[in-house]
Amino acid sequence: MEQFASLIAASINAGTPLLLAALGLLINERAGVLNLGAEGMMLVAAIAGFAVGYTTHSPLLGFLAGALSGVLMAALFSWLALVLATNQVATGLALSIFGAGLSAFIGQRFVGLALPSQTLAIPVLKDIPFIGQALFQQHWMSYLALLLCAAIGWFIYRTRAGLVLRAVGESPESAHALGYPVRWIRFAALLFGGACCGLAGAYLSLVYTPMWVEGLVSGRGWIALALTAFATWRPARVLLGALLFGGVTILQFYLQGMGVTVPSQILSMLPYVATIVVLALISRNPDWIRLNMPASLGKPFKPDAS
Amino acid sequence: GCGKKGETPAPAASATAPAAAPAKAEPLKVAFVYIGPVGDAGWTFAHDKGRKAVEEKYGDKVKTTFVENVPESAADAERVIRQLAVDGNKLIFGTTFGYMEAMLKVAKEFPDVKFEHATGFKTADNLAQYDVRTYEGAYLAGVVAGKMSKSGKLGVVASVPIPEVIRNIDSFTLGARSVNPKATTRVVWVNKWFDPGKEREAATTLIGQGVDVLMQNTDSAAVVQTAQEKGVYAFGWDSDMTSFGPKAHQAASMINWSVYYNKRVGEVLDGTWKTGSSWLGLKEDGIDLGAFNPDLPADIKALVAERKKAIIDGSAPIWKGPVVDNTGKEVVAKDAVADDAFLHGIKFYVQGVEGKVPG
Amino acid sequence: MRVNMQQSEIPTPDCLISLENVTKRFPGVLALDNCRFDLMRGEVHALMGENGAGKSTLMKVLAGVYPKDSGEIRMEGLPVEIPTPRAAQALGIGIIHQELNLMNHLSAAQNIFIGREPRGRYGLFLDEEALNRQTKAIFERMRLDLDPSTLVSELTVAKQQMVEIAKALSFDSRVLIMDEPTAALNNAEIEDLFRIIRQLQSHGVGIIYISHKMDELRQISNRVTVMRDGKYIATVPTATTSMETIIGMMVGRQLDSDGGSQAMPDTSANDVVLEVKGLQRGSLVKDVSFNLRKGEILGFAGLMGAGRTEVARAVFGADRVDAGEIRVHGAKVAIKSPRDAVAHGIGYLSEDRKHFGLATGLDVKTNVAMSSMNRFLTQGLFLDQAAIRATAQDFVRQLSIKTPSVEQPVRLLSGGNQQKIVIAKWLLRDCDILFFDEPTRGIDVGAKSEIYKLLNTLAEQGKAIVMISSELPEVLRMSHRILVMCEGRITGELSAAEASQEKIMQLATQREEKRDDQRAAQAA
Amino acid sequence: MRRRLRMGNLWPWKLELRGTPSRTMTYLSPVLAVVLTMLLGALLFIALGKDPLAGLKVFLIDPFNGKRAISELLLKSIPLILCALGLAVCFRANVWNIGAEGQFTVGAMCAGAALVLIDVPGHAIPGGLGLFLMIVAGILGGAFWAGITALLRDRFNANEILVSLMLTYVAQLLLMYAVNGPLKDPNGMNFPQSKVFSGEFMLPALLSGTRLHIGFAVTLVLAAVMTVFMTRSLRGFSLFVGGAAPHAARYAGFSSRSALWTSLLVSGSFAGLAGAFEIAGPIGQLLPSVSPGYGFAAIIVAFIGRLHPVGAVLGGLVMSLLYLGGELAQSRLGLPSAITGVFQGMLLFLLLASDTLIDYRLRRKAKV
Repeated sequence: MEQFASLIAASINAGTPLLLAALGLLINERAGVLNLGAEGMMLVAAIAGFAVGYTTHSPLLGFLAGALSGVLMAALFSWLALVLATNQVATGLALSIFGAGLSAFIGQRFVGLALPSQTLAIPVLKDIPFIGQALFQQHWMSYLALLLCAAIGWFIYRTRAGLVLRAVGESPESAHALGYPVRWIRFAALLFGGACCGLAGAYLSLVYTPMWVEGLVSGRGWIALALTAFATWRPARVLLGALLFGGVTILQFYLQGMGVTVPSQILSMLPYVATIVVLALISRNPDWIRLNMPASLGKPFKPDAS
Repeated sequence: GCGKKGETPAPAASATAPAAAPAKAEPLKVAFVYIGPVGDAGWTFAHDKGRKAVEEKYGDKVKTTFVENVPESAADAERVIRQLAVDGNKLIFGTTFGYMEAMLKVAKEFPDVKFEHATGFKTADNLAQYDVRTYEGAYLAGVVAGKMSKSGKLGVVASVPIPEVIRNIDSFTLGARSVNPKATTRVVWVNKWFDPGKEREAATTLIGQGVDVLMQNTDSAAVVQTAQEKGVYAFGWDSDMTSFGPKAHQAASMINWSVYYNKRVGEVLDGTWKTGSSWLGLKEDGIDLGAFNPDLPADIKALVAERKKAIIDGSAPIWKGPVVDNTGKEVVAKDAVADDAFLHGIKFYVQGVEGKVPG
Repeated sequence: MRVNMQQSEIPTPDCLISLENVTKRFPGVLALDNCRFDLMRGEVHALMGENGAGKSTLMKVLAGVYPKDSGEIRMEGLPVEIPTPRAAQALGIGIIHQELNLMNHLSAAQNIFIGREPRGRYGLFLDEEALNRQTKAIFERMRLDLDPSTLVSELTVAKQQMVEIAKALSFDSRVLIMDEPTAALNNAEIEDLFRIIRQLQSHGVGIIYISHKMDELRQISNRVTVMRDGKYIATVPTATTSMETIIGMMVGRQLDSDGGSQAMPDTSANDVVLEVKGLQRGSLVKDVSFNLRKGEILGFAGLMGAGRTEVARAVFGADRVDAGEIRVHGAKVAIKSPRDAVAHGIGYLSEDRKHFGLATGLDVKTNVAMSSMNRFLTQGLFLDQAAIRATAQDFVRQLSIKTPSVEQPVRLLSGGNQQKIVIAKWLLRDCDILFFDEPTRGIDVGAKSEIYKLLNTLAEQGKAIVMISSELPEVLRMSHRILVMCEGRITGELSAAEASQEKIMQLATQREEKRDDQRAAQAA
Repeated sequence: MRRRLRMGNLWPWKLELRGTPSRTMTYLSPVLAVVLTMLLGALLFIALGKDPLAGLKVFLIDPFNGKRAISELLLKSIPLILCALGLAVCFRANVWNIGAEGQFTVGAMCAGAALVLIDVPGHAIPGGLGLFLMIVAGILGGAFWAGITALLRDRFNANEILVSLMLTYVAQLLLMYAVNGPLKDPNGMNFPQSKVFSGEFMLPALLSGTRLHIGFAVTLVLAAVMTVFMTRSLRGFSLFVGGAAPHAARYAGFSSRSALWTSLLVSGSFAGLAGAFEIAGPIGQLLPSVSPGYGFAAIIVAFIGRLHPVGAVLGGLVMSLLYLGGELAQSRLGLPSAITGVFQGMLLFLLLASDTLIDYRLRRKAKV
């Protein structure tokens, strides 16, 4: 039982960065922009967050630095994809490749340093048997991510701005005809997405493995991208997906520890295979995807085009 | 500038005519090829400490260079190593198993350059092998673990299932069971030498499954960090990792490459270098369990010292029979002592290790 | 040729809006050439012109969707700039776009009030209840029975159109632009719309009404302004001007002198090349059967959404059908994809040229040769690029396609030239059976008559042609025989001799008794 | 009217649409991107306190220093060019295969597996045949791995970007499993690697005394073949049109499915071939990791090369230069190895930005 509780706790811990990043990407995609640069943004944010967190001894400043660097990376993407209207797929790939290089470059002098770990156990609740261990011994960022998830759900469905955001992703031409500054809205959405990916990256280097190493993010940005599709662009399903994928990541080690004799390399494939399988199942019905996918996803918008 | 790099006197950028034989007065150029970054706090870090010791000892007589993050893929390693040879380095250390074939090839091309390869098994006239008996450190760590564990459940976060790692897991378990016969070891493989994220997840899992002392045979300090966070014990591996988890860190199995590096550099300088295979252990000061936690009970420290002495003087070898594998088969007969060839080929878990060796 | 020029050089005090010398240029095309227009308070001013005449562009300039290149816009005598749609809204200009500009994922109410939703507490929350209540009120004013929270994607085209109108009404606009608002409405719905328009009129709202339906203009408009080829032609009062005159201004010549109503060749004895029986596809195509003969131009008429395009797509294999039999030259064929259709000599010119007809990013020669690559193979393996270029150049000359070179990307050409390239593509493919879906949409008059000539030539050469068109004069002029569709069914067949606009419209609105809603429910 | 903040006002130049896309800029843009990357690189060197000229010399000139250096440059470019040749086909067909790394890995694994079976003591298979079989195995392996992506896209509509990328991770683990298990050298002290293959199954050298093997010549021949395929063949043409306008292609009577399958299988085959060449060339055995990211770098190569085979060759050489220059910068200037990654990313960014100039010309904005 205790083992199970620790599995849940570890899943939440592993799912938190996925949730944060996927929520940001969800906002991007709801505005109609596909940013494949998540991995790069997370990497740069991870090192920025770590560098600041380490030098100032303030994890909070670290998170801020992470979010800010995510925003800067997103701004770079925005300039290309929105102002120059470059191909979003290629630009996102460029951002990922650049982020990998840049983070490794900046990170050289931070390799091998460590931060103290910082887990927040919620006072009374943590002592509840099972549930306390499973749910209430996480870093505050995990709880914040949860709040963010609820806030985004509320924002998208319950606020004016959310409605406009959806409109921009759905039909930028209509939104433009209605007088909304489509590119500014997309810009704002991208910056928000960058900030979220930044928090996710900073979480990895400040909390998850409180240290910096090259390639720290190791594919989580891509899994977060897959998550948005998995969740059919709904925040609640992103949460579910993030926990599920976090769980699968942990499960491979859990099974090994339990003495399952499947070769460990095969078990290590689990999160990736799970992503592929889920993606295939979700996408299977094109009508369903089409019904949920923001209609202008990935299409550049130029207001003056005829 | 770039932190640690600054300490390396970088060869002048204009030194593009390396083929020219260095004049007598010129320093001996020694190069190191690393698999990881010098700051990994583990394997490569330990090697780089050895390199710095060489610089310190020989001063102007040597000039060292290193190339880090060189992939194991022979395609790249070979080029880097050859380039170093072309650039006039006369002694080249390759610090990971994966460079073996590349070094073999390049060694053939540059008979006047001496090559040293760590943790492999092939030698040539100008290619020597060297390694450290890390399992002796693992054994001593096991002794501490056996004493410190309350649950008797030990865990190892393991990298890649090569004999060296399996040997270390086994030795760790032998050490633990020598003080606590009921101790068992659970192993989780991460299939990477260096992936703190995975190492941490593996450690978290083991702790969740009731393990209260961890050892790792990976290259980062993530396991120590995790142990610190979850309130269990862990060990530094290859280097002192106290700073990553002052409470959790009980001791570190530290490799001291400088002994070997200083010796070999000296031999090249005075022309006595010969090929061969060296396996340095506690005896040669190639490895040691140190950096003890101040809170570690004195009696345990004393026990460790005692065992260490017994290993060095040969009175109580680690791999002395009877050793039984975890299927119950006797692999070393009673009173027999396993030789190095046996140790090199270990593919089984000893009694007390759970599960099956992968592959 | 200008008839009855009655220009409004001096705007009266009642003048709500006036545009002078407005010019707008898109890459490769001069969309508006010194246009003028004015609108009085309480007036319905019809804007007429063939497709591509520049009506929609002019209105989009007025609505701030496109910035004008030059010219002046005055509102109540004062010069104004309308750089953005928001500015237009602020000035009280509302527009109902021709392409329904609704967001399918949002509800009807959200679409109407997007960005102006009634706010709840703290000005942040959406007050769904108030939103739906206010929407309901507008719907009631329009006598529209619709749940405001229905998702737009679940509405019929007619209902979506009504939502568009409700949206424009909700702005309390002083100027309301309606771009073909009745294209998909039935008679009752049109009556509702007219009632609302009159109501607005009486409140002093000026309405710019774009439509092709002459009878509607008669009923509702005060004045008519005619545009052609991006140029202003004339403004005339509706009551005292004959429709022939207006049409004459639109096409640039009198209709009967156009040679369109020549005696049609009799094709009834020709071989049947295409036979369609019992074609069925959901509620879109219902039991459609027809024959197509060699050398014949068969017109398909009907209102928007009547199912004409769907029939063509079904025959072409672009959509899966539920039932139906297709025979080509008497032999039953299985057409599962456009590939099969092309193999059987069927070509289809989609109404949506940019998506289905052209690779707009690629050059002219590639687009021309696209369907006929096998012809250009040398040694059965390699493409003869020189031959492709030469062939494309031939077509460019033959169809007088205006392009700098055959290497020019098609996206930079004007609509008419793009359409010619699509035609060239199928001509090169040498298909026996050609479906032309709105072949002259968005094309200027000069190019139009060339395309008409081409169609006639093709028919004379023995091709069998299906022409789908929403422009009745075009259908009447070109077709040897006309099929009229309504709600997925063929409701009648007219010979060239007996066909008239009235008869077609009658058949095109011959609805089933069932109510739209029920059918929509079934479809969903 | 209040002056509105518009996105176009964010920089001092105005982009003016050209009537006709500039043919010159199409070719000039990659050159411009390379030049700009070098300029930014020089700034980076200055920021790091290095002499920018010396830095650029190490990056641009030193890799050409002598026959051996040049042969190494060409050797390194082989996998990059091969992967990029395949990716160019995919990207032209609008199929976003970014899993060439995985296809490369599986190709290498299959090639290695073939040799493990063939290269046994007392074998009766002549070297040439063995080499041939190995290369076929590599090609099939790469094609198979790409085929999974095609299948999932075709049958399940799954996004090929994510699937191909996830399969890269799976491929790397699969290789690791293989060298830890079935393909492990029985005499290799249990180390995770295959045996070292006999020299007779290795690709012969192209230039004696260097590591450059005939794979480079094959690569150049394949680039020529692909040039013909992409510009002159019906299949290549239909891929191109299908990618640019899938609906129009369908209505013109081509199958978009075949474009998907062809492009992915071609791309996978090329990546697999590249993997086989690495095994039969510089590596000579199977290791747990066979690629330092060739498949990803090849994405940049394909774009720099204008998705054209000849461009891929040039782009491959540029990228190879960056790799080798980065290594030399490490040992000679003491720069960190990550600098190569920074240069790669900058290059792709600058290329995308420069490409805007194909359709637009840059005009200084008139002050309003």
